[in-house]
Amino acid sequence: MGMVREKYSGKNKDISQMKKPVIDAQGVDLTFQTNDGPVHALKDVNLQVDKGDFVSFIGPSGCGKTTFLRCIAALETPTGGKLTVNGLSPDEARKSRAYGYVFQAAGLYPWRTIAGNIRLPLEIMDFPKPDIPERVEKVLDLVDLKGFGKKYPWQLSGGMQQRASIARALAFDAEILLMDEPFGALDEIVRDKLNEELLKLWAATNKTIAFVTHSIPEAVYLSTKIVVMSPRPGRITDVIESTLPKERPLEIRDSEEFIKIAHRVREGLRAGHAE
Amino acid sequence: MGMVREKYSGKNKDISQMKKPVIDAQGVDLTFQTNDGPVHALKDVNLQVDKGDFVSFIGPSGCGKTTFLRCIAALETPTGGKLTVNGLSPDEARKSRAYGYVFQAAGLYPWRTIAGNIRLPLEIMDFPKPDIPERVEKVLDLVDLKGFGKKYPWQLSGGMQQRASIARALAFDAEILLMDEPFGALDEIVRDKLNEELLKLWAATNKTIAFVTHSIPEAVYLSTKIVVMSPRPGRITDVIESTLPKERPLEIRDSEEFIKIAHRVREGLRAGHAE
Amino acid sequence: MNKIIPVLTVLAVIVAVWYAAAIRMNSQWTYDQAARAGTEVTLSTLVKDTLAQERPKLPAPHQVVAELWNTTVEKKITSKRSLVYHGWITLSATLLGFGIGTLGGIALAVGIVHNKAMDLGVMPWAIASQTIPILAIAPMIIVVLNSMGISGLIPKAIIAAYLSFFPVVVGMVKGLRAPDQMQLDLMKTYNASGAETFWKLRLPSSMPYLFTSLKVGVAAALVGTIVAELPSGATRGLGARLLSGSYYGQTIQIWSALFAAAALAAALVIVVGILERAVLKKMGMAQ
Amino acid sequence: MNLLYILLVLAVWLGLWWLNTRFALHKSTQWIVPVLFGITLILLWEMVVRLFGVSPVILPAPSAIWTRLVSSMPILWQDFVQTIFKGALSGYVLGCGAAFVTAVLIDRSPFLQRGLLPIGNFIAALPIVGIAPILVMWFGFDWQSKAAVVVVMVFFPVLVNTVAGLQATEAMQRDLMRTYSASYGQTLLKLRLPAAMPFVFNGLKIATTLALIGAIVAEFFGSPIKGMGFRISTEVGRLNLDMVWAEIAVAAVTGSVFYGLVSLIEKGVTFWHPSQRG
Amino acid sequence: ADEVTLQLKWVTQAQFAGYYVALEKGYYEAEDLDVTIKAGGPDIAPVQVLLGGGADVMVDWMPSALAARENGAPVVNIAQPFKSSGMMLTCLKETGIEGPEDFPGKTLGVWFYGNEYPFLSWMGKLGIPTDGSDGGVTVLKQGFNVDPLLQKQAACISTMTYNEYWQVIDAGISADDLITFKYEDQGVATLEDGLYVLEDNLADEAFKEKMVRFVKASMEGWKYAEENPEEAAEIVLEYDETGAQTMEHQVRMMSEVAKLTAGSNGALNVSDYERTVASLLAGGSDPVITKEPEGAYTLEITDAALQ
Ligand SMILES: Nc1ncnc2c1ncn2[C@@H]1O[C@H](COP(=O)(O)OP(=O)(O)OP(=O)(O)O)[C@@H](O)[C@H]1O
Ligand SMILES: Nc1ncnc2c1ncn2[C@@H]1O[C@H](COP(=O)(O)OP(=O)(O)OP(=O)(O)O)[C@@H](O)[C@H]1O
Ligand SMILES: Cc1ncc(C[n+]2csc(CCO)c2C)c(N)n1
Ligand SMILES: [Mg+2]
Ligand SMILES: [Mg+2]
Repeated sequence: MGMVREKYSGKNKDISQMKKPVIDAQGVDLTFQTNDGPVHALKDVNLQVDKGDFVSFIGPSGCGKTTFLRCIAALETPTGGKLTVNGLSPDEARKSRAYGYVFQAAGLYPWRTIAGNIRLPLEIMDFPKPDIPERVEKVLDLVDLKGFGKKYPWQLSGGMQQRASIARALAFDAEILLMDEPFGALDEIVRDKLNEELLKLWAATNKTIAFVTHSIPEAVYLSTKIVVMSPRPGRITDVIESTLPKERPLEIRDSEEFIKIAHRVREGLRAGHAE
Repeated sequence: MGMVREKYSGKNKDISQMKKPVIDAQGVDLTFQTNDGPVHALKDVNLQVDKGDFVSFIGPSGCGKTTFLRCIAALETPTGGKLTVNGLSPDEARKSRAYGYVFQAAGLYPWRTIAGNIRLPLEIMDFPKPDIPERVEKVLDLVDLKGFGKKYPWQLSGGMQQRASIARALAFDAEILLMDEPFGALDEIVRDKLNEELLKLWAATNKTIAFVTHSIPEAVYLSTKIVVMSPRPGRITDVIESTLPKERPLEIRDSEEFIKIAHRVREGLRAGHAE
Repeated sequence: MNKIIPVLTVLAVIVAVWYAAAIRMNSQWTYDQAARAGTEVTLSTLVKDTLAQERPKLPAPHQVVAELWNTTVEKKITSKRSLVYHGWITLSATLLGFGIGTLGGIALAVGIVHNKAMDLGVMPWAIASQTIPILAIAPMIIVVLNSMGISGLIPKAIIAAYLSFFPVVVGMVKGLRAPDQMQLDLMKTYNASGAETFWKLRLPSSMPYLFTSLKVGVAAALVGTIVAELPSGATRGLGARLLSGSYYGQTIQIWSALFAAAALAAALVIVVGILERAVLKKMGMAQ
Repeated sequence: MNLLYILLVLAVWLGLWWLNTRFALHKSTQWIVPVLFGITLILLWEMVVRLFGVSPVILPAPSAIWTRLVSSMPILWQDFVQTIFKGALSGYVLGCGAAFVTAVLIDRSPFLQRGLLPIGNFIAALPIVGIAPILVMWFGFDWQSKAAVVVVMVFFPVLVNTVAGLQATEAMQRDLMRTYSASYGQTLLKLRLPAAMPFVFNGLKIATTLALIGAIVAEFFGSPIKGMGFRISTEVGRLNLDMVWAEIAVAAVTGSVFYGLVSLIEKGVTFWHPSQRG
Repeated sequence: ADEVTLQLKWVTQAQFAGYYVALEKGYYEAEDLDVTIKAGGPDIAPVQVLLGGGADVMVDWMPSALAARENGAPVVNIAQPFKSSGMMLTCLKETGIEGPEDFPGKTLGVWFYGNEYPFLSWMGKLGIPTDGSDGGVTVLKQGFNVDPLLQKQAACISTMTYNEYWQVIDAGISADDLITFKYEDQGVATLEDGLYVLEDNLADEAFKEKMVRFVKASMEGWKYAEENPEEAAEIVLEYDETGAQTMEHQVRMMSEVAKLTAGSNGALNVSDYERTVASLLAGGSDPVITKEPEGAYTLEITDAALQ
């Protein structure tokens, strides 16, 4: 897979850049102009994410998590500050197809089967035809949807749809994965399983992952870096570097270290709410 | 408020019924006829819920939680078994306006403001005009939406919409509250806060509450009775009577008792998944 | 299938009302004739006469049915007295015009969706174009085309196209804009080109809208053809039948041509509906 | 020479088009685009007529039409009153009103809906050019028969849309009403009618252009000696094509204004609908 | 063979039998002409077709042709197969109309679309206003058929002796119940179906020569039709593409039309022309034409054709 990635999003593999942060935000500002006045969605956001980091964003509703992810993916343009991805502008990075994006809602195309949906990015990025079925099978298996490839989205439950959308983002091996509350509609058991899978995938491929969640344990369990945000205006109030080892069995959640980090996140969150 | 309730849903306040279960399901069965064969959504469901119980339903996606709640509210008719509410058929109970239902999605009417949405049931149930604004203010305050009454649903974030829909169900003081994943779109802090508020309300009014959730801690924290369900066919696999006291500070979640119950629920859930 | 009984019931009511109305509306004539002849009208002669007039104000249902039967089943379909023959003439122009209108409408919609200037500039004028009374400009179009040596099928088809392109534009613009922000953003993260976004996202999402407007469009095309057949020398086609029926005051002939036209329209709409179901099913959108 | 003219016309067109794409870029100048688009069309028309010497009996130049329009105001106004106010508007109000009421009435009966709608669709497919002479025979020559034609034309589009709209509520929205044990009337008033409004207005918008066309076309089949349709058909016969086009221009402007007005009301009533939120 | 396209004023019917007979019987072919006959209709202005180049020659009524000429459409009469006018006003006796003096206050049905000129000039001559003012008549734009009379929406309607009048009779109203006013009898007759071409074309000798042959063959057709009404009607029926005409109707129309063509050999009678012009010029406050037309007819073609 790594080989294929080099081939299809090769541009940004220069070794000299390896030490530079993959995502570098300096004083990023974003104000939406709406009909009842401007909304300050992001204010002076500074953040460096290194290659291979797993960074989680957590914060109350409306604090700008989604907006920041969208800025990274060049779906939104900051109104101030400087944001680079692999040293390039987000838009250039987008053009080099560096991103896999999992949206807050599943957003599958209803006229395509599950397999057809997963095939979509592969078709657009001109993956060699013979490779495609194999890739589709592989990611379907990864998210536990083997055998559902021929079904249409509306024939699956909400949770299954969300997993399909994750599979779609994984299929083409993007260098950077942007995931906006991917596990929101899933129950705890499935969630735990997918958390483990995601960690495994991350460890194996050295992808950089930006991950939005509402769950404190999830954030702590998955991340190397936890960003706590606060609303009105949307800003970063705390950045916590995780001290947990890279190898993380589910039981780690009962460890003292884990509980300590979770506590710090919770305090940060509470502070944001108290304002 | 109690007085008003008596007035508007008075029928089912007979003292002789107090000892009978409020919700009594005996061998309830429900099969959906779909174009690719029947779906057995509920199979032989037996459950008694007493007045003042707080019962949580937990289980994997598609196990019939929503379907069972809908049966209680007479939105779905069981194809077998016997289901009574306050000794009446669900439909009679519905006609006596015994239910407040919070749907899985907010389902606010987009042409009404938030206050207008909350006013809706009050208008329909012919509450005296002068009382209405006060009631609306009260529940808006309860869900922390003071000052948003004049906004339209689409001007609020998803979480705020869900809170508005909770306020709508609380506004008219129904005897039985049916809540289908009401806190799904909320972050942990807000969730904690609303959990506390809900418990307070419950303690103060002696309402009977049926509550669907995907979160084990939430279920354990809130309930007097936890129903674990399992899919294909949808059925009850475990009913756990909580031994926690009625008074529950948030810290109770670190107690041994709490962790024990949570463990039993998790095991039950896992068993359902393993099949 | 559960529609049959309700439809038949409503139909029965309509026919009953129709008969009653026929007796009422045609009675004036019967009384006048009797007065001229100096005879009395009894109830039975009234009913008998009003339902069998040659130039009734409102022909009775059985008269229309008889005429329809007479001009479809009883006549050779190549005969110019056969409604099937005239229906075919109208149908061919309708189909050609509908084809032109649909293609033009889709092309315009694609332009409107992809080009801001077209979006702002074209729509108000497309609406204005539909407020022009077509019957007024149809003869001019025919004369102008005639002077360019074009006559027969094409002028009719152009007028049919003029009426059918509008619903297609409106529906198609709506449809091509149906994808929500997230679906579009997804394409952006893939850095998909405009063409790829069109083929893989916009076009499929527009299908339900397209078919809805095609149903309106095909009926409009038929009206356009008939309008074009009125002034274009009243030669062949259902429109010409309508005209000559009117010209000679043959109400029964008018009504039978009217019903033939409506039946043709209904058939066309049904065909589009079948097509719709087939396409949507193939695309997995029929739920 | 002809080739030169064609090139000239094309050049003007492309030039103005280019200008328009510029204006389209900025919000403040966007309103210019449709105006300039219209001016372009008229300019090209004028050029074609003048350069190629098209006979005024076939197609008059816009400038000639304008002159005629200005000099014939009293006649145009008289025709306008006859056709638009008396014929189209009364028919529109009557037809739309009747359709709306019918829709609400048959809404309670699925039986009637299943029976009426297919037949309604069939009747709606009757070509008006065939119906108009019949209605003129029935209702006389004055505006009443024109209003009748308009009623027939607008009735079914509004009916079908309203019926569809009344059924357009989401299952959850209806379930909510059931949990309140709301009466039929309450559900209708508080849920189904508001939810139906976007559909109703869809029908009402379609009906605006139909009403106008219907009233004008009906005048072709018999009328008093005033009215837009009468004037158009008579003046074609007299080869006063400038007068014909002046009437057509009035019709088009009126139709567009009518349409715009209904759209404006729609914006106010269905402000909450995603399509109106921008 | 030389191609000629003829644009009729109305739909295919015995009113145009001469041309169809000439075509069917090969009279055109014999003159080395390849003739196409285009039927007209309620909304086709033959002048427009002529100007647009869609036809070489048209059948039109002189009032509308002269009005067109004043409007900048230079058409010229080259032949006049119809000698007399077949137009009349047909009234129900029961309305109390006995003479033109009874018209005021009544509703009259009139054909517009260029056919209204004779009526307007007649009313002008009678001094009866038609604009709805006091002491005038109420004018209705009459549609295709005779319904307004049958439905009693009008006291009188316009009819042709060869067509609509018989429809009234066929509808069951006896001739005794009707009173008719022929334009011919009222002294306001205007010339009806004549052949017209564009003035510019007449400058071309070849065209003129073609028209000579065309008029010659057409008149042969007319004369044959006059003598053989049954066969002429049959031929017309064959050319009617709508399939709506009936034999009975067309035979009667043919025999009535024959009365109108009877006095004509095709050549325009100049005194008839002058009478028409005078009547049109005299149309009261709103005359149909405002000045004496010049060059509106030529006798050259018929002169050559009739040797
Ligand atoms: N397109 C937009 N136009 C105007 N305001 C917007 C837009 N998108 C987002 N906002 C506003 O920007 C703020 C941040 O929104 P954002 O979606 O980033 O929040 P979030 O942190 O993702 O919240 P949630 O947890 O609910 O998903 C909010 O106040 C929101 O209302
Ligand atoms: N109207 C319906 N027609 C057919 N099948 C249905 C219908 N409603 C629900 N089902 C099926 O019944 C089963 C139970 O559905 P239900 O919605 O009760 O699940 P749930 O436990 O609420 O799941 P979730 O956690 O995803 O909300 C599912 O298999 C579902 O597909
Ligand atoms: C709209 C309309 N216009 C004219 C006529 C009458 N008409 C029929 S034939 C004929 C003579 C033409 O050569 C005339 C004047 C009509 N019936 N309907
Ligand atoms: Mg978000
Ligand atoms: Mg559910």
